[in-house]
Amino acid sequence: MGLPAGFDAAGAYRAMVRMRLVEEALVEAWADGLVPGEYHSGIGEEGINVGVVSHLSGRDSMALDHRNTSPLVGRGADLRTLMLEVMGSEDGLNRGWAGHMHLMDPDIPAAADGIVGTSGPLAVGQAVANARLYPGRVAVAFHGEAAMNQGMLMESYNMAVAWNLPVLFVCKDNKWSITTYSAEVTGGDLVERARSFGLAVEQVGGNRIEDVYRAAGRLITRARRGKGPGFLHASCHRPGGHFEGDPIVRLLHNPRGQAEEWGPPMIQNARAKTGGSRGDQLAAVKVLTKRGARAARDYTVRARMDPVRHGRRLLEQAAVDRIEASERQDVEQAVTEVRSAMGSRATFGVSGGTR
Amino acid sequence: MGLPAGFDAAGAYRAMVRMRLVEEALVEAWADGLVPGEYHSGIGEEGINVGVVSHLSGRDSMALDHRNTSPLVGRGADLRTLMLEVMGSEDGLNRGWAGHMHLMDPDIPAAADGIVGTSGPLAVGQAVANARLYPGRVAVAFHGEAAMNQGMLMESYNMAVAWNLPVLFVCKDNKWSITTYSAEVTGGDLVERARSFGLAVEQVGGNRIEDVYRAAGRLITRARRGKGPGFLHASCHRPGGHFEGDPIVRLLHNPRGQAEEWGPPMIQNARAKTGGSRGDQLAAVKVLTKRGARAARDYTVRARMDPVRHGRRLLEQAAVDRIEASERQDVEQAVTEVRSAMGSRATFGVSGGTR
Amino acid sequence: MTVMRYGQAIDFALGEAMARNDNVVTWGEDVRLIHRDLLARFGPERVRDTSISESAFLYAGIGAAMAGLRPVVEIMLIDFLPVAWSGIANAASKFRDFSGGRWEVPLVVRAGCGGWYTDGGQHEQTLWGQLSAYPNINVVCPSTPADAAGLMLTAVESDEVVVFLEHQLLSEQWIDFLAGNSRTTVSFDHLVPPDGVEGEVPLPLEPVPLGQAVIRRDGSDVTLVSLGVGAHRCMEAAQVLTASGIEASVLDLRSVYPLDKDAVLEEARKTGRVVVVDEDYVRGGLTGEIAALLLEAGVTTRYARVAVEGTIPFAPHLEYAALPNAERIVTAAKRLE
Amino acid sequence: MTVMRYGQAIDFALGEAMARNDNVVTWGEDVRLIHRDLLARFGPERVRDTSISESAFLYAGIGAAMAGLRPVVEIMLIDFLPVAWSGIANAASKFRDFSGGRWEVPLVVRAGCGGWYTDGGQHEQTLWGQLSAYPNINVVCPSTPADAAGLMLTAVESDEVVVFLEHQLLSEQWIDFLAGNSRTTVSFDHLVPPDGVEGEVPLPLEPVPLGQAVIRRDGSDVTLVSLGVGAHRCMEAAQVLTASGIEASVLDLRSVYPLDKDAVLEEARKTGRVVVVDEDYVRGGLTGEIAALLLEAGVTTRYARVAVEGTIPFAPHLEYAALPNAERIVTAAKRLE
Ligand SMILES: Cc1ncc(C[n+]2csc(CCOP(=O)(O)OP(=O)(O)O)c2C)c(N)n1
Ligand SMILES: Cc1ncc(C[n+]2csc(CCOP(=O)(O)OP(=O)(O)O)c2C)c(N)n1
Ligand SMILES: [Mg+2]
Ligand SMILES: [Mg+2]
Repeated sequence: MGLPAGFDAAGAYRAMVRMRLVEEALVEAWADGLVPGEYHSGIGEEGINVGVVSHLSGRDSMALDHRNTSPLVGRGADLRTLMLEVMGSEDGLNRGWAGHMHLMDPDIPAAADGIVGTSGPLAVGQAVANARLYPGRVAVAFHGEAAMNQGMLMESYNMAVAWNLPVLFVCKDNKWSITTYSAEVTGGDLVERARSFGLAVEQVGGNRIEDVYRAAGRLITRARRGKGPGFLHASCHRPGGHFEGDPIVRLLHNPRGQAEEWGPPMIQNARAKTGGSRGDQLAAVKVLTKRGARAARDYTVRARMDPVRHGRRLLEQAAVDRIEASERQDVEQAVTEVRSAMGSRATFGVSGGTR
Repeated sequence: MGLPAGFDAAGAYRAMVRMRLVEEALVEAWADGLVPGEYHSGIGEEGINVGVVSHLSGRDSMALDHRNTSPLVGRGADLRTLMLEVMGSEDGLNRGWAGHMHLMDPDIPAAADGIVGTSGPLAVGQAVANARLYPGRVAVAFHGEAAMNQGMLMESYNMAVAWNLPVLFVCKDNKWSITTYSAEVTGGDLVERARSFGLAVEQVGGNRIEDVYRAAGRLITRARRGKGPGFLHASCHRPGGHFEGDPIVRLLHNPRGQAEEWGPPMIQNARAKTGGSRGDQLAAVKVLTKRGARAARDYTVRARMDPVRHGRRLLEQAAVDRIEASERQDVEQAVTEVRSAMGSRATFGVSGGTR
Repeated sequence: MTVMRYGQAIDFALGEAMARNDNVVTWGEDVRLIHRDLLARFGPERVRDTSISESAFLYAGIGAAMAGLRPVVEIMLIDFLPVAWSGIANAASKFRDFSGGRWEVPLVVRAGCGGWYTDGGQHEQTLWGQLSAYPNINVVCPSTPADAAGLMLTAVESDEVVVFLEHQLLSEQWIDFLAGNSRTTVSFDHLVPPDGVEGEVPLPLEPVPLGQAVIRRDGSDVTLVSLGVGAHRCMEAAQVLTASGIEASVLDLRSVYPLDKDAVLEEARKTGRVVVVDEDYVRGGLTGEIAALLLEAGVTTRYARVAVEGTIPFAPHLEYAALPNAERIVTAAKRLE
Repeated sequence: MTVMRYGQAIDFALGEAMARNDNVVTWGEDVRLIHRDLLARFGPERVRDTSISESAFLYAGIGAAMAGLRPVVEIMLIDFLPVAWSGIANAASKFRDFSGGRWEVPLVVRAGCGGWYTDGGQHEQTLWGQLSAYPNINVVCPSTPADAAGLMLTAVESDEVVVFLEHQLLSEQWIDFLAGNSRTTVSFDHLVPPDGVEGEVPLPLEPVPLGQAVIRRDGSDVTLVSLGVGAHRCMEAAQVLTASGIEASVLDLRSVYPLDKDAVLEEARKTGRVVVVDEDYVRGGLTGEIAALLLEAGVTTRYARVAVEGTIPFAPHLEYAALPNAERIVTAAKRLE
């Protein structure tokens, strides 16, 4: 199977590089204390985001989850106002009211939400409107695999099928839900689950951008023609963990340090005079060890699933260099401007303080 | 395939007759103005209720929906306090606080709830407790087919599988959700949906009591042995409609009368100067006609699916007569006592009134 | 002017709004049958039945509103909205703000509410106080057909989120459906306020502004503040109080939020005695908000509340005692003397 | 006595309750990692991770409570409880009543709440006012490690439903998780109340009764009423007010429901000036309830409220201005002079 018809490997690579650079810039800004609170990066999801977003234009709408920066970048969102918003500036996309979890760009149109599972029903609503106001336009919902246990997301699969709506549900399966291994809390197979609602289903490796492009294209074309909603399952990996500062990532990067912090109270608790049986405690150790091992494996084996690296292989080196250089220049320019607009803000700009 | 091992046809018939008589007594009391508000009867579901409940005893628990009278009767609930509660007496099972939608009997133990879909997660919780406190005991959730589009019910399927709990979900599929034909608002196939969560699935005609008994038995035995939760799909029919006074039943029983009430405003609306296109209005007529035809068909064809009639065929006439006579005596006795305890109450006992 | 029933007036106003603007659509459970007149007029694309999926179809309303429609999402009874509460608490109330004011959510959430017809503690709540707690959520409950029509028109044409509550005791549709009024053996005549169930509606329709209370009866001794059926109960109580020489004002708020602060304060200054009559729970609601307004404004007044103190019991006589009935209002008003 | 951090104290108390009673179990998202100490002590059967299914696992807690366990269901952040609101509004608050008093629901709902660390309008709410609106729902939010431990013990041992809110700014676990406190480039020192994050806890543990407020500072000129981080902000404000010659009392309610009515009235009678400081929304909450108590009791007092007026904005300086900070409290208190 060669590259799919209509697939622009250079354009796709350019888009992935741009996403990655913006994400990296924000991760760095977070570490520098410039991004307040949480930041959930989309590093590792670029293949999925680009593969889907390449098919969208005009009034095609998007309902996004907490990893929303990359899809917005892919749809051409303004880098400066986007980054300013994530940093909490009144010059940001949403005047500082949104932060990274609720980025809202009515011009795309795209809206993100921080409540897990809402992208599904929000996209269903967008699709009802699109079908009436902009026939041929689709709505895309992005969500994680763990979100599929949220009832309202499942409800929205049902609604989309019952109303035969132009929606695409994109499940980015990174196998984890914060610190929980999703398979431990999930029954059955997620692809079968989606299929059982009557959704048209495709399944791909999310790092293989050309496969994502092809599968998403099929589902989106179907939806545009009024043939009903689709579900795309795409695997991926979250090298940065759930969010910046993720304790599991800290554990993997600095096992000694984290063990020194977590170990003593756990040992003390396990040794408490009252508590579970020896069996209970062994079971606890087993649970934690298993989870740690899974994390370690995923963070080494799955890290090879980097979509950007894969996309690079589809191009000649010269093209790669050209693209990377121009995107880097673009993003760096924006970052410089944004950083200088923010100034230094160790106290998050709270001038009054309380003490 | 003969009758299943352990199946007591006479006992099952007795239980179905008892349920039917109690339901009929309450339906009559409703018509007489003795039951306030709504009443959702379980007439037509006796085969399912008996087939499942026959396997339960002791600390096996039940989470019930709005059609809860029959399962309670099947578990031996006291007829008098049950009926008094449904009529709103302070001498009722729950001192008049519950009414028929929230009947609660801690001695069974069984609890009903009026929010569609909650029986699933409530049974999941019961099952966690049973597994810890009363190993070998199961929890049973009863729900309709339309409830399966309620997110929390789907969530509870997932939980039950992920935690490998001793739960049985019983879906009583009467094809209707109040006045909505469930298939019109449901995507995919419900049995496939349940299976996709990893539930062990059985599917039966709910009027065939022996089939229900066999399938429920298999799933309950599995669950008791710690092999995980099950899902039983059983078809049935609601000859009395969604609740007493159901407008669709009124339409079927008295088409002329209902048409005289509904017709003129609808015609007037369809003729309004502003409104939808002629096509919209034709589509509306089609939607309503189709729904009416489906209702009419179900209320004639499916009415033959009476589980009580089917159960009667499994017995000799003499046994049937004996059972019916003794159950009738028992229930009539209770009804007489309850009615006399209630007295006449055209105003629902509101002595003060407000005007 | 024409005479309409309460539910009919609401659907009539919604029909007018749908006729004026093609982007107004409605969906919810059983709406095609319940609002069959609208279905007949506008067709099935604009009047849709949903599955029992309150969370998804409310969020879908929000998504649709932001994508260009003006959805009227019906949640059957307000008691079922808690299933979908996040749509109100985290989405409808927040998205305009999150967008930095760049994106409106022109959504109406329509639902039945209220009791007096024996439907138990899970089908008779009002929840209007808690709903009004969230930012940007307008909440109304009309007490007459005219207000019902006028407020529905305003709600649909507003660019903001409006929760439109229709009282089940006043709506011919719900009383038939839920109270079993189709049998001849029961009668709600002693409970149903005649001015609430049927009345004149101005034609062409006149929008009723959000946040504007109306004085139903003018008196100088005590002010009874309420809305929905509560306003009628206050009228009954006022009647009774006259016999004891007490002349009561009755203020029908119509909106829980925005609250007509000026009207409340003016009345309070006038009579110096305020009884808030609320079919919602006593805590976390309207009674507290009005108390706070009074204290903040430094209006010294005697004050009492007549509200729902706990779970609404099923049995008719217990239910009646638990709801803010005229006897309870009279007692409270007399105690302020 | 031993010194503990706030989150540590809660888990310590929960551990003690689990040790005393084998039927106490806990579940929620990521609890095995977040409460790894409890996992290590009691094993995976009693400390369970759930899927992201708040509705189902809250209802499951109710079912389990009625079937003999004492579940502590953790909803991560209270902002996510609206997804499962029906479990509170229609089930946990109602089932004992529906049963006619025959069936208890010994359930604890545990969740983080509150802001000041820049997590946006969907992760910093408190919602305690709306929660307390429903019948039979006790709601607490401790402001110190000692109260945190004592209230958790009480909550688990109570036969009633208790919503136990741990303030995210005070909890070392949440501030690390949600505010990114693991980096060295940010500091919350100027925002974190030292007496809230760490303090002495009596050993053996002493239960703190529901509905009992505590006076943190005694003054004669004005009473500042609050709970959670708000109580600390009141202490800061009291400090500032001294400079202007105003001596403030600070009443830490600890429970939103039951509310310590006697303590509030006594303080109000003493100072004649009440400022209610509430990290919840201004409507439908605590500020209104206290106003109603004052008016009902006929206690003439000057009154002001400092609460959250709308969506909590993300940007740190906007967030700070929107929350009930010490400056706002000082201004409100001075206005009552
Ligand atoms: C209703 C709700 N519950 C819990 C959370 C907290 N939370 C945020 S992201 C997340 C995990 C989501 O996992 P998944 O859907 O797989 O997406 P991923 O983060 O892996 O991309 C959780 C539990 C939330 N934001 N909303
Ligand atoms: C959350 C919620 N939404 C809506 C309702 C109103 N309602 C009560 S029963 C019902 C239909 C249920 O259909 P199904 O699950 O198939 O059960 P059936 O009545 O057919 O036995 C509806 C919509 C409710 N009680 N709760
Ligand atoms: Mg994931
Ligand atoms: Mg059904």
